[in-house]
Amino acid sequence: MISKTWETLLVVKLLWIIPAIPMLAAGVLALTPRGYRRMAASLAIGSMVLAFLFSCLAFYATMIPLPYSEAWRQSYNVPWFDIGHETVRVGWVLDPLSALMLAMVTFVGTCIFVFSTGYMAEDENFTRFFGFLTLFAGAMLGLIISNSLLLLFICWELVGLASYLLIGFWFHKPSAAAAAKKAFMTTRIGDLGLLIGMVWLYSETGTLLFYDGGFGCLETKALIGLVTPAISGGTLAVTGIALLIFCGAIGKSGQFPLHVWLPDAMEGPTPVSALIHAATMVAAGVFLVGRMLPLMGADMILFSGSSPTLYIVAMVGSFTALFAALIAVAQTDIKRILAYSTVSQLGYMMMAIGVGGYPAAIFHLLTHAFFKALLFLGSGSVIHGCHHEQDIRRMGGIAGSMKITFATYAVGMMALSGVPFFFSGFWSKEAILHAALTWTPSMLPFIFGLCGAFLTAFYMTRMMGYVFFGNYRGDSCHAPHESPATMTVPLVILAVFAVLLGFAGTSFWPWCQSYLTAQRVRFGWEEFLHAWPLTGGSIAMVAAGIGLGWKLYISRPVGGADAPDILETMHPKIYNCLKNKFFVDEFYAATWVRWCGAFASVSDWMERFVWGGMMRGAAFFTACLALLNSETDERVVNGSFDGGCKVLKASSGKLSLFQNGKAQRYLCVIGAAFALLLLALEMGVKL
Amino acid sequence: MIQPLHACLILSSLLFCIGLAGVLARHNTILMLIGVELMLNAANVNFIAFWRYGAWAGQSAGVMFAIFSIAVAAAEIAVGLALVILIFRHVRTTSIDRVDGMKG
Amino acid sequence: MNELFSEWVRRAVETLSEMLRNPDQAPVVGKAFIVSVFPEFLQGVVGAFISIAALISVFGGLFALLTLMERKGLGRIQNRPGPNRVGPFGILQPVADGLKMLTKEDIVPFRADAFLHFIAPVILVMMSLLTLAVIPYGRNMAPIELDSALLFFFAAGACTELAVFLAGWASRNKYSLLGAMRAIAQMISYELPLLLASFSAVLLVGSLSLVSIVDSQGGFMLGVLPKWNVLTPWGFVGFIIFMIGAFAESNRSPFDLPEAESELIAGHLTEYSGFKYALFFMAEYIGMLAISGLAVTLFLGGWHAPVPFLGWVPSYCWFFAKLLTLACFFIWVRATLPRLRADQLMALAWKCLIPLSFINLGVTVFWHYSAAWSFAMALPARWGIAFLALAVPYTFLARQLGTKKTFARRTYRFAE
Amino acid sequence: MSISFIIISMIILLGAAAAVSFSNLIHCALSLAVAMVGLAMLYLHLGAEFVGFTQVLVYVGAVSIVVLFAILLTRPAPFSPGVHVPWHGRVTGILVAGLVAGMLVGAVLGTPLTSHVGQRVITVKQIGMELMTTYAAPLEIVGLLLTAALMGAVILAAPENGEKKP
Repeated sequence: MISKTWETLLVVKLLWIIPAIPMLAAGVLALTPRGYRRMAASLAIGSMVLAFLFSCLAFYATMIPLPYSEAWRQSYNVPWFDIGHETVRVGWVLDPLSALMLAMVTFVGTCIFVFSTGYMAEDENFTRFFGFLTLFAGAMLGLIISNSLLLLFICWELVGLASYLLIGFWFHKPSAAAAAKKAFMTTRIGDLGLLIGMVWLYSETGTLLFYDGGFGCLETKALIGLVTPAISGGTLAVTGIALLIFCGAIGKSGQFPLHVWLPDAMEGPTPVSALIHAATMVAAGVFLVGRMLPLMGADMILFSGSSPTLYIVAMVGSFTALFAALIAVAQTDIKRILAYSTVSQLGYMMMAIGVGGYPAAIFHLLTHAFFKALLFLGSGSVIHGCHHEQDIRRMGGIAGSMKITFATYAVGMMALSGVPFFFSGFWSKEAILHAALTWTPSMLPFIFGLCGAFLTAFYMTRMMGYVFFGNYRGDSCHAPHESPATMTVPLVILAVFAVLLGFAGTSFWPWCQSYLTAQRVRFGWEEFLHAWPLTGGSIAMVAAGIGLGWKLYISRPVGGADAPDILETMHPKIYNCLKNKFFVDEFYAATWVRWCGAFASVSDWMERFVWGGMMRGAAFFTACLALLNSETDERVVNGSFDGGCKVLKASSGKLSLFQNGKAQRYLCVIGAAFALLLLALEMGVKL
Repeated sequence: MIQPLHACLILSSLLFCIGLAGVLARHNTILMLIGVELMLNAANVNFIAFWRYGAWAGQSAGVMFAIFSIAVAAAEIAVGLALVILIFRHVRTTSIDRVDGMKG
Repeated sequence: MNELFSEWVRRAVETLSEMLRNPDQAPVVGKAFIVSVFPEFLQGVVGAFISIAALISVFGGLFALLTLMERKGLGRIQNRPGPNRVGPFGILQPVADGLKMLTKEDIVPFRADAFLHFIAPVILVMMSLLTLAVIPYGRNMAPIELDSALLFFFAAGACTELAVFLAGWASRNKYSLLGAMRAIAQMISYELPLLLASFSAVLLVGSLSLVSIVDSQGGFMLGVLPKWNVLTPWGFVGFIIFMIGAFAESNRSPFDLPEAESELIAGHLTEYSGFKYALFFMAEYIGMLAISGLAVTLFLGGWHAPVPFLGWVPSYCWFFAKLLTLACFFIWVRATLPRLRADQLMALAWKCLIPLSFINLGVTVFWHYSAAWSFAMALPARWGIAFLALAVPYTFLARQLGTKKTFARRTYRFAE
Repeated sequence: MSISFIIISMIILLGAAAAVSFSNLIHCALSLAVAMVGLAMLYLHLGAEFVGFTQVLVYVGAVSIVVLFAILLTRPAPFSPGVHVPWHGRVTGILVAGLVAGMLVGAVLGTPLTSHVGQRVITVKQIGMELMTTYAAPLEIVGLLLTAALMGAVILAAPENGEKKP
């Protein structure tokens, strides 16, 4: 037993290697000339595979002490630098959460990297692309393992930077550049909250380390310390900090109201979308909330069992889940549908954390990562096959010509929709809904979640109908074609996992959930049978969604590329509202942006008229005085003064010659001044 | 009889002023750079002179400063001449009088 | 008076017998005797003059010998007799050459800068001779024992560049100027590998003094193998780099681009004739001898004997034997290798020699620190590691030198 | 003050004066080299052997060559109108320099300083030890500076893309 603990410790000490490998690769790739495409690709993929192997090792190391040992969470801290008497320390932590995330990110990342070699094959900035990708992956891995909010924040910002670079990768497209900027700015709003929360947390607890042998900010001592003044002094520091940190998660995970950047981020290359939406960036927000869960739920003590923070988290999450699913129903861009679907699914995860189903949330994060990566890569394959066409109205009927893509895409779609029993999405969604049902404060999350499940099934079926069934409605000269093996093989791998992964967290054998909470896994049908009414209900919802979609879009093929959507013919107003994403962007444009503009114009007006007016008034006053003065001069002081003025003018003209732009003249003056200074000094000394 | 330290200092003062005169009176940028080099070397003479004749025994700071100063001067002349060449390409002259874009 | 004279004779005889008894130190003893004749305040100056006179006469003789050797050697290699008319086997040829040079008309081109035209060869010869001053020619036989002798050598060598420029510029001839520019670019480029290669020797000894560098190479390993620097991995590589640099530095074939007759007539020598030309000629040969002398000092053990049982041969004999061997090597290379192209020249210096000499410096450091290794296979291990550290980069550097660069076909236009 | 010091000073001052007063730029650069050699001799005279040789190596071997190259590269086109140099600018410059010289010399002479007599030597070994211990940081910085200057000079002086070679 001792030796095994020692093994774990060594793994923890060397955990930094995992993010360091892709980071190093990114550094090398940054210096690689454009021509070395093969080397760049193999370096990037090699670094990811290596990181994956190390992650597996770390994963294995966390399995050893489970489930009966104390050593299930290991952290290792090193001093970084000193400020005054404070030593800032950073470190890394290895626990089931980070181990699972590491394995997931590196595995999905590898698949996406391989896919990219096919998808980006014709891009001239191939090496740069892989440089950014590896930077992104490295930053994300660093974020996962960090045991300090400071280190996490640094990696968080690095992830943001890399996403900015990647979304704007085709920066010559104005829309891509704008989307990159939008993503960066929007997430920055959330990050500001995170930063303030971090500073506040530091001032309250004096540490930013999560786990530090009992002294970390997520451990009992610090939490009690945080809560105690709140009881006596009535401050709500802990709630404030938690909500501020949640702000960061809202921005990063695209929760309402900061979700606007996520669909726009589809301007980046498709592998980037897959990476952002499946494995790295958006998962970071959920991961942050999951990591900070002890802090998030700390105010439970104050409010007799129900935490307002978690309440807000649950509400924001469930609302986002429904809201984004509604929007997704009326979109026509294949990647945007998936983007809204991601927003919706992230809402599910947030909701799950809020309602106390933290293991369910992380399990859903995992399964979602796989099938969403699969869907994005599949859509990438479709887009590639349809010659960079993204509008689903211009696709259709390509099931025959792209068989592998179709099959894998269907698996992804069913996993996302939650088709029962054989697909991973079903089990994770079930767990979330179960958690929501048992939550006492409110039934809203459960209802929203159920509606979301229906809508998800519906819009995914709609998308399948548009893309794969009916007739091909695109440019008839270019028939769609199947993608190369570098793109289809990752699809197949991901599809396999999208199916298999579900069985790691079924309600009759909840291995993943037990693993995350470090308990012994129990096998038994009781839970499953006990939840049967709920399961039946959600299966019914899914069936209804798929059935409706089938009826509207598949049984009766879509007419033509420009024919209105069936929903549009039925309810044009609602459809329009959904199509325009509930006018959130417009709302922001009308409010925030307008207000900022208005404030700017007000400032401008103030500048022009108020301050300027004052200045002009003063000038006028001075001019009047001057006129008076000159009149007096004219009358009182005669030509003698004029003569003096003339002399002054002439001499000033002479003086202005000094400012003639000639360096030598300046130097002359400096030299003379120096000589005079010396003279003065000598005189002074002698006196 | 004049002290050797004084002699060195006077020599360096004169050298400095010859350099200064070159910088002030000549209108060719390269010549101005030559003048600057002379001024820098005058400073070096002071370093060495104080090391040799100063009252602080056993310290090598003067020599060290001179060595670093030589290195810095080399960097300075390289960059300076590169600038001169660049300016020459733009205005086709090396006369400082033509380079008066900073006129007030 | 008589007593003084007899005293002098007695000491002269003593000195002579001392010189005969110990031929190794004969020049030192002789010099000390001559200096002692003069009054105290003149002794320093006289000593300097003796050294200068010895250097000029020895190297003047060597210069003459070398010109003959070069012409004869080139002739033999090219399968022709070489000069064979003046004197037996043509050995008086240098005398005839000298007479010819001295009696030729000294032409100064119209509008040339006459003063600079005159001063350039003088500076060149002066600086070449100056570099000779610090080389230890034998035991206790360095004309000046400087603490920073190597720096002096290179400082004086650097001045020759200025002289070459002067020669090119003062002639008012575009070929002269072009040749001079080429020569300077080449000399500056190759000064770096030259310096870096010699620094590896400096690094190990920890001194810039050539005397101590030679002293450190005395003795024998395993009783037979001399402890010369060239017999270590870094020394071997350093020696090769140094020799390549030396060829370029003295503008000798295959680096004789500045004087490429087919392109530039004779480079900066175009407008020189008569005695000035002879001076240039002399400076070139003396420079060659000086840099060979430095190579001998740094890498070939200076005046140390190669085998223990020949230790009785006077030290300066060994030095000059090695020097002449290197000089013959120069001649041999000249007869063998074709001239490089200008871009190849620069590529060789900057892309191959300089990186390699940096690596060589690193290997020298390794050699220094691994000297403390005491396990059984220490020596083979040191050799192996050093060999790998040098051979692997060398293969890469050499491979990327072999340019696949293709040039557009040259078209020659003739006057029509 | 010895005779050798006077001779060396004369070389330095005359060289420097020539360097800034010749009309032919090449002659100026060569005079600069002479002045630098004089300075090196002064350093040798003062016992700073290493600095003296470094001075020759850097200034005569490198700086003056670079200056000469720059002069050749920036020669005005033939038949270009010469720049008219106003005489008063020249006179002002010399006057100011003279003024500064007078003040400096006055200041030096007016300051009581005692000269340390007796030999002072600094060996190369000492310099090396100092460079690696006390002055390690400046050494690194100078290395960085030289690298930066080298690259900067190359980038500045390299002809821009598409530009015709001057």
